[in-house]
Amino acid sequence: MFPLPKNKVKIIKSLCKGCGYCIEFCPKNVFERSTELNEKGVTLPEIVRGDECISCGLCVMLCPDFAITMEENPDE
Amino acid sequence: MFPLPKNKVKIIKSLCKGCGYCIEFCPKNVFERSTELNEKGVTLPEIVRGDECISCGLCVMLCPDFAITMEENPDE
Amino acid sequence: MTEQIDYYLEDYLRMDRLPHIWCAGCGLGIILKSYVQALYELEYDLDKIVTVSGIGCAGRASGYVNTDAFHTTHGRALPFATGISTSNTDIKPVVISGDGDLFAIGGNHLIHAARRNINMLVICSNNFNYGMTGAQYGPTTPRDMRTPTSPYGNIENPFNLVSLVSSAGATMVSRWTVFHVNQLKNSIKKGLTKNGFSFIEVLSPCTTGYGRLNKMSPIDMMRDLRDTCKIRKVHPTEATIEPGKEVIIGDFVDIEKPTYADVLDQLTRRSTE
Amino acid sequence: MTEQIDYYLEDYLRMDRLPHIWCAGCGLGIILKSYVQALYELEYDLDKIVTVSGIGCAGRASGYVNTDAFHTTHGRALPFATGISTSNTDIKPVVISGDGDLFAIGGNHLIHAARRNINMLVICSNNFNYGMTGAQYGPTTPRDMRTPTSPYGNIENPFNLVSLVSSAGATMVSRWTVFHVNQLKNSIKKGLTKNGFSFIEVLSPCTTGYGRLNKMSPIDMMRDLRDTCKIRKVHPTEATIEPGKEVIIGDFVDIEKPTYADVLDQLTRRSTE
Amino acid sequence: MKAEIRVAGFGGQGVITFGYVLAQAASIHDEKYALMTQSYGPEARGGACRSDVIISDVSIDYPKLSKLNCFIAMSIDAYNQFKKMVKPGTVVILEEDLVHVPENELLEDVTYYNIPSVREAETLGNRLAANMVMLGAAQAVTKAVSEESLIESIKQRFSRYTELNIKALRRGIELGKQAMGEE
Amino acid sequence: MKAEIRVAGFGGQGVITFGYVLAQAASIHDEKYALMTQSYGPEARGGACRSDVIISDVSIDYPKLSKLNCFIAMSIDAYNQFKKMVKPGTVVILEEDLVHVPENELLEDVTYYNIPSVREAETLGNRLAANMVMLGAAQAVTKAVSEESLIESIKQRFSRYTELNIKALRRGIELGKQAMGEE
Amino acid sequence: MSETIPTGKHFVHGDWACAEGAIAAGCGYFAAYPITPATEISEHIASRFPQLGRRFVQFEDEIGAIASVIGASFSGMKAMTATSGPGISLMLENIGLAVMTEVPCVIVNVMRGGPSTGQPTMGAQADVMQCRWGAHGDVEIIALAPQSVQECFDLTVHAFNLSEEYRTPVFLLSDANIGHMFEKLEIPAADEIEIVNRKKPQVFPPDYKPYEADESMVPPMACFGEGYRFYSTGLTHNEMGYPDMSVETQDKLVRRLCDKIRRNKKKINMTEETMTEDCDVLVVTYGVTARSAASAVQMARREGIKAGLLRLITLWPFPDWKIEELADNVKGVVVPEMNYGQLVREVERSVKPTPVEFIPKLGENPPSPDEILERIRRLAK
Amino acid sequence: MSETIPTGKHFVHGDWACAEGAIAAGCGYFAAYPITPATEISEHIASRFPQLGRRFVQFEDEIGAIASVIGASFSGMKAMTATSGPGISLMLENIGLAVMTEVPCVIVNVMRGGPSTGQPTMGAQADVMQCRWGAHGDVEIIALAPQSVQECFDLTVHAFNLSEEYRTPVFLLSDANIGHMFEKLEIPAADEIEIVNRKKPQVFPPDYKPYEADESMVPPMACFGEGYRFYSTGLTHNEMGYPDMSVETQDKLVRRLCDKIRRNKKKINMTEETMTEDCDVLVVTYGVTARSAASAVQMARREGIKAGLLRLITLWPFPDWKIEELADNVKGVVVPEMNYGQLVREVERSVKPTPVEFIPKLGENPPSPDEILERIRRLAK
Ligand SMILES: Cc1ncc(C[n+]2csc(CCOP(=O)(O)OP(=O)(O)O)c2C)c(N)n1
Ligand SMILES: Cc1ncc(C[n+]2csc(CCOP(=O)(O)OP(=O)(O)O)c2C)c(N)n1
Ligand code: SF4
Ligand code: SF4
Ligand code: SF4
Ligand code: SF4
Ligand code: SF4
Ligand code: SF4
Ligand SMILES: [Mg+2]
Ligand SMILES: [Mg+2]
Repeated sequence: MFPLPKNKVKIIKSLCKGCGYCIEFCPKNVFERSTELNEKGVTLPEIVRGDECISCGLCVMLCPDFAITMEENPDE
Repeated sequence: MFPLPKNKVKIIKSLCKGCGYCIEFCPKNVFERSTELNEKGVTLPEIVRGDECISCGLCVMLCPDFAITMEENPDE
Repeated sequence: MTEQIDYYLEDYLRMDRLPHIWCAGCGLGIILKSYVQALYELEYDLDKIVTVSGIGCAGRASGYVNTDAFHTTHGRALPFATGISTSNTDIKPVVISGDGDLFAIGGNHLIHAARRNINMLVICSNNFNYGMTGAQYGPTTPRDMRTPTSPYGNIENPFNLVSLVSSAGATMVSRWTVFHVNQLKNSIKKGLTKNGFSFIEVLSPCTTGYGRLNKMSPIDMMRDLRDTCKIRKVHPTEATIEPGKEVIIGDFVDIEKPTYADVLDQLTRRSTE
Repeated sequence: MTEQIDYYLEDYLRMDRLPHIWCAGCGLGIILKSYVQALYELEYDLDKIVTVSGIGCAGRASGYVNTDAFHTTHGRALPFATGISTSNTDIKPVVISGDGDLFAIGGNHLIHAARRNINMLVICSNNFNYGMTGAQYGPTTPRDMRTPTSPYGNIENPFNLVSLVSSAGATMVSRWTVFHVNQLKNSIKKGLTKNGFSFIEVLSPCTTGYGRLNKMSPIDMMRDLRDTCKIRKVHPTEATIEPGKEVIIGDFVDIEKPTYADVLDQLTRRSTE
Repeated sequence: MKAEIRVAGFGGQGVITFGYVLAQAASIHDEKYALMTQSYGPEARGGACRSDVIISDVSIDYPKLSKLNCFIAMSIDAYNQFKKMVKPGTVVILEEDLVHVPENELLEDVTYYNIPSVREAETLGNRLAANMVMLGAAQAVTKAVSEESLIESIKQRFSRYTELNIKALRRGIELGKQAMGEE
Repeated sequence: MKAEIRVAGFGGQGVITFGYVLAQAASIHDEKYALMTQSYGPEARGGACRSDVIISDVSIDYPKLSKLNCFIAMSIDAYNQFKKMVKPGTVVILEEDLVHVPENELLEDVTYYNIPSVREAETLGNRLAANMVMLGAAQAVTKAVSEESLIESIKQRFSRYTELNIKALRRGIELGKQAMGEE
Repeated sequence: MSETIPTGKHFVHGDWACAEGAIAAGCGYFAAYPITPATEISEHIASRFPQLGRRFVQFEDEIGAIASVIGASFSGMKAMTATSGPGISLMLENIGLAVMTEVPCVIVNVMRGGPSTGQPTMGAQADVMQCRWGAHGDVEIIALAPQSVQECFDLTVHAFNLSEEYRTPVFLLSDANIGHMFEKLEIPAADEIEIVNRKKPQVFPPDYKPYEADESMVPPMACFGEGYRFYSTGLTHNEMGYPDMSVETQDKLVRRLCDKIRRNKKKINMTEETMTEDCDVLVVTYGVTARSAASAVQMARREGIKAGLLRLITLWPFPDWKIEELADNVKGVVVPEMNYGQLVREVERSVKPTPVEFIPKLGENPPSPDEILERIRRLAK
Repeated sequence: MSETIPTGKHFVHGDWACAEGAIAAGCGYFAAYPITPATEISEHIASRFPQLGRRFVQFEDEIGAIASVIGASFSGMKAMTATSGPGISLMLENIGLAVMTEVPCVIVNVMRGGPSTGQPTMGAQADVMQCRWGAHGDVEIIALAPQSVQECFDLTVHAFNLSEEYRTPVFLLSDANIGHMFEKLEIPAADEIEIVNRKKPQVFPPDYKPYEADESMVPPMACFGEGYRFYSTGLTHNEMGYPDMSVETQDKLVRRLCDKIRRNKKKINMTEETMTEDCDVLVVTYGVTARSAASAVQMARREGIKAGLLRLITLWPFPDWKIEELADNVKGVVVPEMNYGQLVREVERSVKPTPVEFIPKLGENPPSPDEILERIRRLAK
């Protein structure tokens, strides 16, 4: 069952539309706006404080574009 | 304004459909079912205790067929 | 008709169309009577009323009143009346129609007209069935009633009309019966003079349809209305109608809100500022 | 799309149709996500769900779910779902549609489906406007809002959806927002497992339509949902939404009643006795 | 052979049942061609009510009356409304107590019979069976259908009061024959 | 003279305004015949967005493009989506920073111009004026409409930022001329 | 009466026969809203369905009724609704959806006098163009017109069969005259009633494309709950059922939807010819009017006039090729209808130079045999 | 912009022009429900009406919108609604009522691709039969088809005039191509715009019979609130407006309602002919397709083919007599339409033996001039 413990968030760039919800609402401020554009001209978020992620899953749930997922944390 | 005081009820026979509301609900029991038929084959009510009428107007209001009206009482 | 008919409301009725088409004992005659009596007592300017109906036995009411009148399509009386009410604010549209017309096919228009607070009076004859088409069950028919389309008993839950219309935003909501004819008439008078969306549910016997199926005579049905209906003040959501239980009648809502015509006028002022 | 998409809900979504058509930040993606997440967490048999929608931006939701799905006509999702629900009682129809679809053109079907207690879950995306046609005002738009068809401000009173649906007889009525995404998901789970007519209103930002007209960014709109919505238990009639005031969210109704399918089955027994 | 029969009266007199029993008898039990139509509609509420039956040895195309053979009037309203359809050669059967046609208004070349069906039905125990008395008379007069078939048809139509209705039918046949001077 | 011009990009780039200002200039101020169409629809939400303008000395019957004279691409998506409409003789104007067409994919017998409209607009104060820079370039390249009329059209269309837009237009015309080697 | 199929003779009205036809055809879901003169269908269904464990839902309006019928059909039921003109006017949008998403269903229109509320209790044939053209967009439809109580039964069964075969809504165009008329109905034994069922997919769910058709032009139909997890939309869609706004997809889709009926029109169409081999005057007719026309043709023959009768059982697709053929050698064609000129336009279109005489008849009754005979005489001269 | 009639040149789309046409015609009430591609009409009306003190109501659906339009018109307003195919499908019942009760109103259909939801943003001409036949019962209708932004204005004004003159609903059949296309619009000075108003009763209220017509067949129209206290019903009615179910009344009423249009068809109908005097091939066309056809005919002439153009401005009543006349001397007739065969059937009906070539075009675009030219060439041989 979800949320899986201790996972790592990942952005699916081609799906992102740049709303910024992940950047704004992550309780740990894991994301920031980057300067990278995807093919739709969207300025993508990037994961800058991945280590602080508590795997709460909020970003996954709030991303309206199915553009955030979690990977099993390779560290564990 | 209606109800006019001290008036006399009258049945418009051609409009009566014989529902019997006047007979049933007059507080003074003024009406009774007669044996007279109108052209629709309806057994008409008749006014049998007209003197006891208190001109409350209920029969006029309750008659669904506009078949009861009041005339000015010639006695007054 | 050879008999000379001399009736005190003859200016208010289309006398040439009497007798009306309704069955013996049908409550619709009493509703119509209460309506014209209200107009008569208010000395209402008949040129400023349009009586609007949908289709059904109740819908025939508009054809007997000596006002401008429009017998429209099934379920749509309210949008017709909205067009009238917003086009000519001197006119008070009075909708007289049936429970099926207003709440089966026409339910949406009703809640939206209430929401917008269109200035009109809606008199809903609730005879608990579709009289005109032969007494089938509808959205007001109590559970378990047998009708031609519910020969083993009605399985649907009826609406509480009073609650639904209140929820939608009506400014006046009342329920009366044709037995409570003077209260009904007074309620209509209030609705006629109120500036806003007013709704009066009138419990009314369908004598040949519903009555015959229930093996009740017209008089039984009237007695029933007399004996089971009680005037009380309750929250609209509590004013449900259930077989075997007391039925609550009376006034449920009476509030003031700007009407749609009022706000349309404000809009014009605002837009030209 | 060259990037290899590897998504944990890929069995629940039509991945070949992503990205979806909704605008950046549109709440509909979150509603869809909550729905499929609920299915996922319940391990719900996807073969026993039909996702039904009307027309509108919200109506597009049915096209992304990997269940049987039917994108119908504007306003009519509920009668389609009623046909499904009564024909095959193994199926749970889930209606996802917009406030306009369900309460403007479709209002009547909604109150009747609630009245009959048809077993289905209705998720209403309330974005306070008709998104698909370009953000015109509708029956949920707050007073005074400027939209393309109310350029001087909306003059109509909005419905309180929660109250209306409750009045009509729904057995579960809740309101959440896309910001309250976990509660929303849980509410959907409850609706999915409930036997009866369940209704969830979801306040959801229309970012390009309503948002742009209000000069609010997607993030502003989400913050607004976070800051103005409070979870409380009140009578449905009190759960009005008014600009500048706190918006009450949460569960409003949760009762048990026999569903339409139940009583249809009883009817068959009764008729053959 | 083709018979066109109209029965008319007011609601509650069993006019439709009359038509149904007659037409069913001809169709199902006499194996003839038969059809029945009736008037519907809000305008008929409480007012006139009628049923038309066509019986024929060959299949019936045009389903409306074209040449009325027999007209049964159970109310004066009904008689007045439909008398314009009565043509020379038509037989008219009137409910004796409910329909009085003044001598000078009788139509030419039309045979009239008066049947006191309500009285007879009351004698038999229930005035509601008057329609079956009239049906019996119509059978006697038109011979459009056999007595046995009518009885079968009554049995099929009624789950209660079957006997009463059959008695009424038989009485009507007698009265019809008497009226025609056959007995 | 007949000119068919398509401008395409993504939502928010002012592509429709480009088309509108151009066509209005031709129609109302140059007194030519002109029409403008645009793509609509949910499918276009956030995605590609385009506007087609036809300008002619004689009245325009068929309202769709039949022979594209000039294609202005403001995004790579737009370029890829519509490059099939580019035929020998068509002039293509690309937003220099947003659309890169690899040398080997350049279409034959087609003239390409690259205009850094976003950068130029930013220099002028607001990147939203990039569309006017592109419009200026298109004017220079096609001469389908006069500069004066474009300025009139801008004045009519905008109640704010009029000056900025006119500046951007003028800058675009310069850039267009430069690109063509006229200046 | 609790048997599924009450084989035997019954003396009943057309509406009753239609309801029994639906039952015999295997209709499992019926939804309607009461309306004269179709209500009797609902009433009979209401008394029969519960016993058979089938679903009858009386809806809040006709829009809901047809929508639910489509939903039920997509859920695997054979489904029907019954109404009259005003109800059809309201159903048209969803009938268009049924055409677009290819959902079989039967729509009974017991026609009454129009326009508008008109003459609720009286018969008419004035909705025959409506059923063909009423929905927006390019829609082909199948419509059958019974002329008797027996045909109300037979053609209702047939309507279901056509509807299943072509995955399309099929109209039964009855009228108040037929619907309210009592006649003998003989219901055959169950095994004598031919039943056609929709073609099911023969592939595994992942390979199923809901709108991919073979040369029959009719795609196999999966239903909800069967595990195919398909998507269906009223938007222009590709073979996967997904929205696709391209010109090509629209062109291909609309052509297929129309052509699956048009190209099969000879197979679908049913007519009945009487004495057409040698006729000088052809009467083209349908529904209750055909009964008058049959009499008239007989009468004409007795007078020595070579009249012939073409009765259309299928009104749509219209048998233009047949009329063209038959009209080739006649002096004229007579078209009596209970309306002010509807199907006669199709006849005119089909016959090209042959003169066509139209007999309009408004208000309750079909034209009488005499009225038709008179025109036959005139044209025979 | 706050003047009532903004005389002068505007570069606008067809929907805008249509809205201004309504304003210029004196439309006082407009009600609609948003739908692509007609919403822009509402939007423009919404911004203009409040300033002019006129009434715009955005309804809960199209059924309500048209109902309120009829109510408003009966209250003395000129009234209009605008929608697209799905909305028309829902309005048909009440359009039938407007015909039956003779209430003037204008209904704009900005056509889009169907059937069903189809292609919401793309143009089509597939509702042209619907507007004629969609409502149940015998209904005659008037319909106009603009080919340009200018005509969206002009024909909207004209639609109001026809509607007032004949007391009947009038359709403006635009499409997404025209409605969303920007072109120059020249709005004339107010006094150059011809305005027709409904004929009012000339008698005192007690003598007024609301449905008594003179030889014009159009009864004078009293409105609510004017003291006439009349009654109007969708039931079959006599001259007093009272329900009357007799065959005679139905016959008389339906004939008059239809004949007031049919007998005036030559007066109502507007067509435009180009080079038809000597043509060998006739192209019959309307709406946006007429623009392609005009090009094609020019191109054909340049090739030496004698092609001619008949553009229908009025689609209904259909100019069958004119086509019959023109087709008499041609080798063939070409009918291009953005549908799968609609008005071409009327052409076929009209031309009798002359061959007719149909060019169906589905999905967004009108047929190109080349496609039409090719058929002209073929027929010219
Ligand atoms: C569109 C449409 N559907 C159905 C009908 C048939 N119809 C006429 S009246 C009616 C119901 C009437 O019920 P109600 O409104 O309660 O009036 P009542 O006759 O009981 O007074 C129906 C279903 C119709 N006229 N139009
Ligand atoms: C019969 C009909 N009328 C109008 C429309 C146009 N239409 C499409 S979606 C829509 C409103 C959508 O609003 P809502 O349901 O709130 O969905 P949203 O787009 O806001 O998610 C309208 C009016 C239509 N498709 N069909
Ligand atoms: S899972 Fe929670 S903490 Fe981790 S990135 Fe997402 S929102 Fe932030
Ligand atoms: S929430 Fe999703 S769509 Fe929005 S910016 Fe983050 S990744 Fe992109
Ligand atoms: S109440 Fe009226 S209709 Fe009823 S019996 Fe009395 S007079 Fe007759
Ligand atoms: S007025 Fe009152 S007391 Fe007199 S008869 Fe009528 S009901 Fe009786
Ligand atoms: S059927 Fe019922 S509602 Fe209709 S007139 Fe008769 S009693 Fe009244
Ligand atoms: S228009 Fe509004 S509701 Fe529609 S997709 Fe965009 S943001 Fe969402
Ligand atoms: Mg009722
Ligand atoms: Mg919305």
